[in-house]
Amino acid sequence: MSDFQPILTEHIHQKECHTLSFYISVGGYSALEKVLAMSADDVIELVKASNLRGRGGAGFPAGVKWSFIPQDGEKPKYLINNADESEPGTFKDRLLINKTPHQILEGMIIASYAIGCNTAFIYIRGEFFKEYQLLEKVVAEAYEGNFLGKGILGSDYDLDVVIHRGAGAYICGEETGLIESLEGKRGWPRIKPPFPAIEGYLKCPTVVNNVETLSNLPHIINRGPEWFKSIGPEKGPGPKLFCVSGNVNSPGVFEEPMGIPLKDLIFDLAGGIKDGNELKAVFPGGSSSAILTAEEALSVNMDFDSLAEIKTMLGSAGVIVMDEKVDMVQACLNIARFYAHESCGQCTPCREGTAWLVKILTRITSGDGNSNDIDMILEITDNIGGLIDFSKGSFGKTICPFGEAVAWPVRSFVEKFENNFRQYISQEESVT
Amino acid sequence: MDIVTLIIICVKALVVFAAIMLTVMAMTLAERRISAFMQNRLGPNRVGPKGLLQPLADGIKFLMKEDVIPSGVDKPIFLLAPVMLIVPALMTFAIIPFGSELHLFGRAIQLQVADINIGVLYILALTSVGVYGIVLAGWSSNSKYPLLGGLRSSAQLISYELAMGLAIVSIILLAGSLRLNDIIIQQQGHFLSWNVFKQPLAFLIFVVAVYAETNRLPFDLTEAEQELVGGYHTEYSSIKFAMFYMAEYANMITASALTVTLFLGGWDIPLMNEAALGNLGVLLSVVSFVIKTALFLFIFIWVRWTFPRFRYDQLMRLGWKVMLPLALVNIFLTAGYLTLTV
Amino acid sequence: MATIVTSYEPTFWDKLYFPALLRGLMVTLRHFFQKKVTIQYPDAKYIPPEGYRGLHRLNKYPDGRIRCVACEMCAAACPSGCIHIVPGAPPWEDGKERYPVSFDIDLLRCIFCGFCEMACPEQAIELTEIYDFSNSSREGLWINKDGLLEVYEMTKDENYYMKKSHEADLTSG
Amino acid sequence: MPLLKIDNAELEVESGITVLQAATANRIEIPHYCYHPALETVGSCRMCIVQIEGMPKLQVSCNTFVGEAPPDKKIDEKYDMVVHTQTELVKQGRKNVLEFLLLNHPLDCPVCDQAGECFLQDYAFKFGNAHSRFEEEKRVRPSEYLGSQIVINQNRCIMCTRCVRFTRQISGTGELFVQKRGYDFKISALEDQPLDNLLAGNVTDICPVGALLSTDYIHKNRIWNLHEQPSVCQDCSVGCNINVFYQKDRIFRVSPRENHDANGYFICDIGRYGFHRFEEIERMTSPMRRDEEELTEIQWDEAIKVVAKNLSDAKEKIVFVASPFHTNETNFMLGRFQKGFFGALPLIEEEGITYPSGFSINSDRSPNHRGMNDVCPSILEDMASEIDQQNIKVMYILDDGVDRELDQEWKEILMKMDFVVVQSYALTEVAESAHIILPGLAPFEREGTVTNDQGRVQWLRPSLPLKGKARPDWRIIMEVVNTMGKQELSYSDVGEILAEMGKCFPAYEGVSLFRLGDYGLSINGKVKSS
Amino acid sequence: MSDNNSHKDSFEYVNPDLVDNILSQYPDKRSATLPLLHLAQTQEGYISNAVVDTVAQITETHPAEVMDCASFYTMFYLRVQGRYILQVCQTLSCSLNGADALVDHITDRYGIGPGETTPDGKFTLMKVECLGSCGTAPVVQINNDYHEGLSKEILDELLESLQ
Repeated sequence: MSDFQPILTEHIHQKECHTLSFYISVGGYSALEKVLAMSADDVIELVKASNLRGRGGAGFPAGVKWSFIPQDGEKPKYLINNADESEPGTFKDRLLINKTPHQILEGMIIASYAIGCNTAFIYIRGEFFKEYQLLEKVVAEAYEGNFLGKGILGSDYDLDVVIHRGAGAYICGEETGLIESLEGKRGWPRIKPPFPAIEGYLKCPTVVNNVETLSNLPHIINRGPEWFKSIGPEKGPGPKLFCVSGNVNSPGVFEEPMGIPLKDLIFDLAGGIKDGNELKAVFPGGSSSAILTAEEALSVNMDFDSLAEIKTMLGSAGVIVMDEKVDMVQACLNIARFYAHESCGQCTPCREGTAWLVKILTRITSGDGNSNDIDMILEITDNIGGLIDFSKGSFGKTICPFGEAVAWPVRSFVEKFENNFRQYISQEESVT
Repeated sequence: MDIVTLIIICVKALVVFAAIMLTVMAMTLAERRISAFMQNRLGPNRVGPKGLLQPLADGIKFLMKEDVIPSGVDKPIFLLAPVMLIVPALMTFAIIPFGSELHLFGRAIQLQVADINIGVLYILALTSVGVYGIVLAGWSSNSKYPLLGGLRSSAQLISYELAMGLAIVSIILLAGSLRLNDIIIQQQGHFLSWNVFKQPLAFLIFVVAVYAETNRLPFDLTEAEQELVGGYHTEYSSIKFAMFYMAEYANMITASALTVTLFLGGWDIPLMNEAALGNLGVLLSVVSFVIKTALFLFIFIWVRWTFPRFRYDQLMRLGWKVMLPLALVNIFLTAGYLTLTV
Repeated sequence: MATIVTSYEPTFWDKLYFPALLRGLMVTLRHFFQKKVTIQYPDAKYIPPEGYRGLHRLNKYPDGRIRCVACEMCAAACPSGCIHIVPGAPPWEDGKERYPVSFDIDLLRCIFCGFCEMACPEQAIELTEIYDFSNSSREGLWINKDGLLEVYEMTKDENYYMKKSHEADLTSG
Repeated sequence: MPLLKIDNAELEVESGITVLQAATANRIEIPHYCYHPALETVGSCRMCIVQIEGMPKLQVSCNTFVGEAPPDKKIDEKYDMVVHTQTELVKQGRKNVLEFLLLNHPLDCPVCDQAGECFLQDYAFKFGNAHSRFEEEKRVRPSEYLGSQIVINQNRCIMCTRCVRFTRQISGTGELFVQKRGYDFKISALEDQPLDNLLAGNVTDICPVGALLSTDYIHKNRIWNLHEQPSVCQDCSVGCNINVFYQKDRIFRVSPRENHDANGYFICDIGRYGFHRFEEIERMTSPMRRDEEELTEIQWDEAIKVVAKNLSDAKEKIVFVASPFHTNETNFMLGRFQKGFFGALPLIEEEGITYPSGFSINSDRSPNHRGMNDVCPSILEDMASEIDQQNIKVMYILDDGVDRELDQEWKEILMKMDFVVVQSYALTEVAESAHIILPGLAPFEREGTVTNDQGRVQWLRPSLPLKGKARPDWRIIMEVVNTMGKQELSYSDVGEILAEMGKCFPAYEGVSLFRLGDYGLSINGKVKSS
Repeated sequence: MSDNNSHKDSFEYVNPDLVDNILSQYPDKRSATLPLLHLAQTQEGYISNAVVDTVAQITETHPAEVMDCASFYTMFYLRVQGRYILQVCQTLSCSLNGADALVDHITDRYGIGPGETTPDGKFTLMKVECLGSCGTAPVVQINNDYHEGLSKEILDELLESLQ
C-alpha cells in the first residue's frame, strides 16, 4: 500500500462527508475566501504555475485554457463543469460528486471567478440521477450559505450554478458536443475554430472543465502551486484519482500521485488479479486509450508523458484490467460496439467506420473472418483516427477526438494481440 | 447443188447452231457451279433439279430487264457490236468437223457444215473479225471504260493472233493442207500421232493465245471488272449484254473445238477405225469430239478460277517477247525437221 | 533495327512457271472435290456461335416481370442512338423504382454493336442470335417493348435455330 | 491581403475567407459535400481535406481560414499559407472518405435521378476506389415522403445535413431534422408538419446525392438527355435566374441558377413548378377573327391588314395596352406606334413573402413591371375616364398571364370598344373579347430582356420552339406598324430592338445581350427616362 | 417519419411552476429543452409527439428541432416503455464481470430480448453502454436507480422486490 495521503478523497470515508457542514468543518471554502481577495488574473497565473492539467482525458493545462477567455468582451462568459462521465472504465467523478460535492462546487466558484463568469453549469450525465438530486441539494445549501448567488461571501461577485442533466450520449463528454447539448440541441460536436473559449455556449466564451480538475483547485489555492508541483512528475503533477476495474480483486478508485507505477496500482491497491490468474492486458486510461500488454503494463508509470511514450495515454485514468481468460477479440468487439453505439454520426469516417468495424469484428467472432480482415481493421482505424505518426501527436480525421478514441483501442488490440485474431480466423478457415 | 444437199447443209447448220447455243446455256451454269465447287460452295441449285434450269431463268431475266441505251452512244454501232461479236464465233464453227462421214439414205454426209480447203485461213480471218465487235462496243458506248476495254482488246488481239497463227503454221507444215479434215486425218492412228505430242510447243502457244483471243482469264483485260468496271460492255444491259455473254461462251466453244481439231485429233478416236463400224463409228466419233471439247471447256473454267489476271505490261511482254519468238523457233525447227526427213 | 531481306533468286523451273501454274490448278481441283460449306439457308438455318449479336430482346425475371428499370444506360451507350425509352413509375410495388413505360428500338439504325448489352446494369437488354428479321417497311423495323418481350419468349429456352437444325441437312447441295 | 498558394497557383485573397472559398473562386477543385456557400459550415463530410504546410494533420478546407501570417512565419518568405490539394496524402484521404460514404450507399445510379449530376458519383469516379471492400449487408431503408413534393431515399443519404440546415437557415421553417444518431441516423420530418413550404424544392437541388428527390421530376428522364438553357423566372418580379431543362418541345424541370444580384442560390416552388401551367393551356397557334360570335382562323397577311386598317382608321384614338408579362422589347415595340394612348392592365398582386435568409417572393407576380414602365411611353393613370373623355373605340392589347382575370371595370371598358386586337398565346379572358387575336409566344418561348424590381435587366432566353403559326410578339407589332405605312421598321432580332431601345431610353443605353450575359446588368443609377 | 407511435393529441405539464423554474435558470429558452424533456418523460413515461410540440412551444423552436434533439439521446424514449426499465450495462468492465449472463438471465426469466417489453408492460430490458460504475461491475440500472455488483441471485431478489 502506498503511503500517499489522499487529498481530494481525504474525507470520503467519513459519514455525511457530502454535507456543507462537514465540508466547512474540514476547512472547506477557505480557498474561496482567499480567491475572492485576489484578482482574477492572479488566480489564473497561480493555476498556470501549478501546472494543473485537465483530468478529463486530453490533459490540457487548465490555467492556459482559462487564459484564452477574452477578458474585454461584452458577452457573458460561462463555465461548464463536465460531469458527463461516460468513458468506460472511469467512475471517479461519480465518487467525487457523491462524497465531496462541495469541493467541486468550491472549485467551480474559483474557476468562475478566475474567468469572470456569472453563470456556471454542471453538466451531469443523465444516468446519474441520484447524484443529480444530491447536487441539487448541495447547490441549494451553497446558496443558503452564500457561497453562491449574489455577492458571494460579502464580495461583489455573483455566481449562479445550474445543474443540467444530460440524457445518455457519450459524445456530450466532448466539450463542443456538451455545449451543443446544453443549448438544447443534439450533442453534435462543433467544428473548430471557433474554439469554445471564444465562441462556446450561446456563442459566448466558455470554459469546460472536468469535475476532478475543478476539485483540485481549492487545494492548489490553499497550499500553493509549489506544493502541487511537488506531487508526481513536474510536467503533469498533482494527485490523481485512478479507477481500477475489470478482473481485479478489489476494484475501486484510488487517489495516488501522478506517476505511480501501474503495477502498484493493480497489484497493491486493487489487490491483484482475480482468482490468481495471469495479467493479460490493461487499458491505462479508459477504453479510448491504446491497450497495454502485461509486459508494458508492468513497467509503465501512470502519468501523461510516460504513457504517451509507449503510445497510449492517461486519459481519464480508468484502468481496466483483463486477465488471461479474457477473449481479446470479444473484448475488442465490445469496445468497438460501444463506439459504434455512441458515434454521433456527424462525420463520415466515424459514422460509417465504427459500424464497419463492428461488422467485421462480428464476422470474425462468428467465424467468417478471413486473413485480409486484420489489415483491413488496421486500415479502417487509420482512416477514422488517422494514426499516421504517434510522435507528432494525434492526426484525427474527424471533427472531435472521438475518431481517435475509436481508432486507438481497436488498433492496439489488433496490433498487440494479433495472434488471438489469427486464431479465430485460422480456426474457421481450417474448418471451411 | 441439189435441193437435198441444200437441206442437209441447212439441217447441219441448224444442228450446230442449236448445239452451240445449248452448250452456251450449259456453260453459264457450268461456269457458276464449277467455280462454286472450287470455292467449296454449291452454286446455283435451286432452279429445276440441281439447278439445271438456272440458265433458263437467267435468260428470262435478261430478256425481261430494261434495255438501257445511254443517250451519248453511237446507236447503230452500239446495236451492231454484240452481233459483230457473236456471229464470227458461230461462223467459225461452220468449218469444224465434229464427226466422221455419216452415211444416211445412201448419201455420205460430212459432219461439218462447210468443208472448205482453206479452213485454217478462214479461221484466222474470222477470229480477227471478232475483235471488231469488242472495239466497236467500246467505242460506240462513248464512255471511258468501254473505250479502254476496246483498245486493250485490239492490242491484245494483234499480239496474240500472231503467235497463234504461227503455232497453226507449224501444224499446217505437218499436215501439208489447210483443210481441217486433212489435219484430222493426218493425226489418225495412235495417241502419239496427235499433234499435241508432235508439236507440244505449238500446242502450248496456241492454247495460251486462244485464252487471250477469247478474253478469258488470265487475259480478260478487256473486261477487267476491278479496273474498268465491266470493260467494253459496261454500258450494255439486258439482252444485248446477254449477247456478249453468249458470244464469249460461243467463242470458248469454238476455240475448244478448234484446239481439239488441231491438236487432239478432232473427232478421231485413237486406235480405232471408225469407218469400219459404220454409223456407230460416226456416233462414237461425235462423242469423242464432244468429250474432247468438253475437256477443254472445263479447262477454260478451271483456269479462270485458278489464275489471277495478267497486268497489261505482262500481257504484252508475254505475247511479243516470249510467245512470238517461241512460235518462230518452233516453225524453224518443224520446217527443218521436215526438210531433213522428207 | 534493320531487317536484312535476301531476295529470292528463282530457279530455272521457277522461271518456267509451269510447275507453279500446275500447282495452282491442283489447288482449285482439290477444292472442287472437297465437302461444301454452303448452308441451304431458308430450309436449313445457320446456327450462330455463342456471343452472336442479333435481334434484341428484353429479359424478364422468372416471375414474369420485366427486368428493365428504364435507366437509359443502353440509350446513353448506344452509338447510333436507336434506343428510345420513356421511363416511369412501375405498375407494381416491389422496391424497383423505375420501369420502362415504352421501350423502342429502331432496328434500321442499330448497328448491333452490343454496347447496350454491356451497359445494362440489370441484364435486361440482350442481343439474341436471331439474324433473320427482315421487313418490307420502315415501321416494321421499329420494335417496341411488347415485341422485345416476345423475342424473349421465343429465345429464352434454347438456341432459336436449334430446332430447325434437326430438320435440314446443312450442307446438302 | 494574404498571399495564398494552392498547388501551383498563387492567389491573393481577402483575409478571413476559407481555403475552400479561395480555391472555388479560382476554379481549383476541392471536392466537398456538406459545405454549401449559403449555409453554415459544419465540416462533417470530411471530403474537403487539404494539406497545409506547417499543420500536422489534414485540414478541412471549408473551415480553415486564410489570414495574414507574421513576417517571420511566412513560407518561402512570401506566402501566408501554402495549400496542397493533390498530394498523395490528400488523395488517399479523399479515397478513404469516399469509401466510407459508399459503404452503405446503394449502387443504384442507373435508377437514380441524380446520376449525371451527382457529386458522389463524380467524386467516386475521380477520386475513389474502383472496388468496395465492404463484404457485409448494406443498410436498407424504405423511401419516405418528407412533403407532398419531396421524397427521400434514405439509402442514398450521405448525411451532409444540407437540407436540414436549409430549412433552418434559409427558409426558417425548420421542418427537417436528423433522427437518431450515428449509424441509425436519418433525415425526417414530423408527420404533422411535412416539408411543404414554398422553398421546399430547393432541398432537392442542394442535396449532393440522389437522396432528396422532387416528385415532379422523379423517373421522368435522365439528366443527360436534357438540354440546359439559362433563363429568367417569369413568375414574380424578383427575376430569379433559372436553368430550364428541356428535351425537344417539353420542359422537364426548372432549377435555380446562382446569381447573387438577383436570387442568390435558390428559387421558390412557384417558379420551379410554374412551367406546368403552360403545358395545360390550349395554345393559340393561328390568327383568329371574330365573325359574329364565332372565332375563325385566318391567314397572317389578312389579319395584319385588317388590324392595320382599323388602327389607321381610328386616327389617334387608340389605346395600346402594354403588359408587364412581356419583354422590354415587345413593350418598346408597342411604343413604336407613336400615337394614341398607352395603358396597362391592373397589377396581379398576391401575397409576398420574405424569408429569414433574405430570399423573397415579390407580391407583384409579373416579371417585368419595372421594365414595362421604363420602355413604354407614359402609361395612363386613369385609363377608364380617359377613354370616356376621348371617346376611344379601338384597343390593342398585349395579353399577359394565363391566370389573368378581368375585373368589372375592365369588362365594361372592353364592352365599349368597337375593335379590339389582342396579342395572346391562349384564349384568355382578355382574348375572349377580341375581334382579332394575333398569336404571340408563350413564356418559355419568348426571347428578350426583362427588368426586375431591383432594376436589373436580364436576358430571357427561350427554351421551347415556336408553336404552329405563332410569331414573336415584337415581330407582329413590327409588321402591323409597317403595314400601316407610316414607318419602316426592320429589326431582325431582339438584339437590334435592344440597341434601338438604348437610343431612346438612356437607362438602357449600352445594354446588349452580349453585355447582359448570364447575370444581367443593373440600370440603377442611370437617369430614368420619363 | 418519426418512430413515434403515440396517439395522444395534447400534453400539458402538471406542474407549470417547475417549467418556469427551469426556464428561469437558463440564459435562453432553448437550453431548457433537455430538462423539459426530462420533466415530461417523468410525467408521461416517454416522449410523445404532443410532448415535442409542447416543448417546442415553450422553447420557441420548431417541433422538428426538439425531435431532432430528443431522438439523439438514448435516455429519451420515443415509445411507451415498461414500468421498470432494466438497463444492463454491457461495456467492457461489466462484460468482464458477467453482464452478459445477467441479460441472458432476464431473457430467460421474462422471455424478453433486449429492447423488448413484457406483455404486461412491467419490464423493459435494455442493453446499455457504460453506466460509469465500472468499479462495481456488473451494474443494472432500474429506472433511476443503480444496482451494483450484481449476481444472478441478487438480481432475482431485486426483481422479486419489484413485483
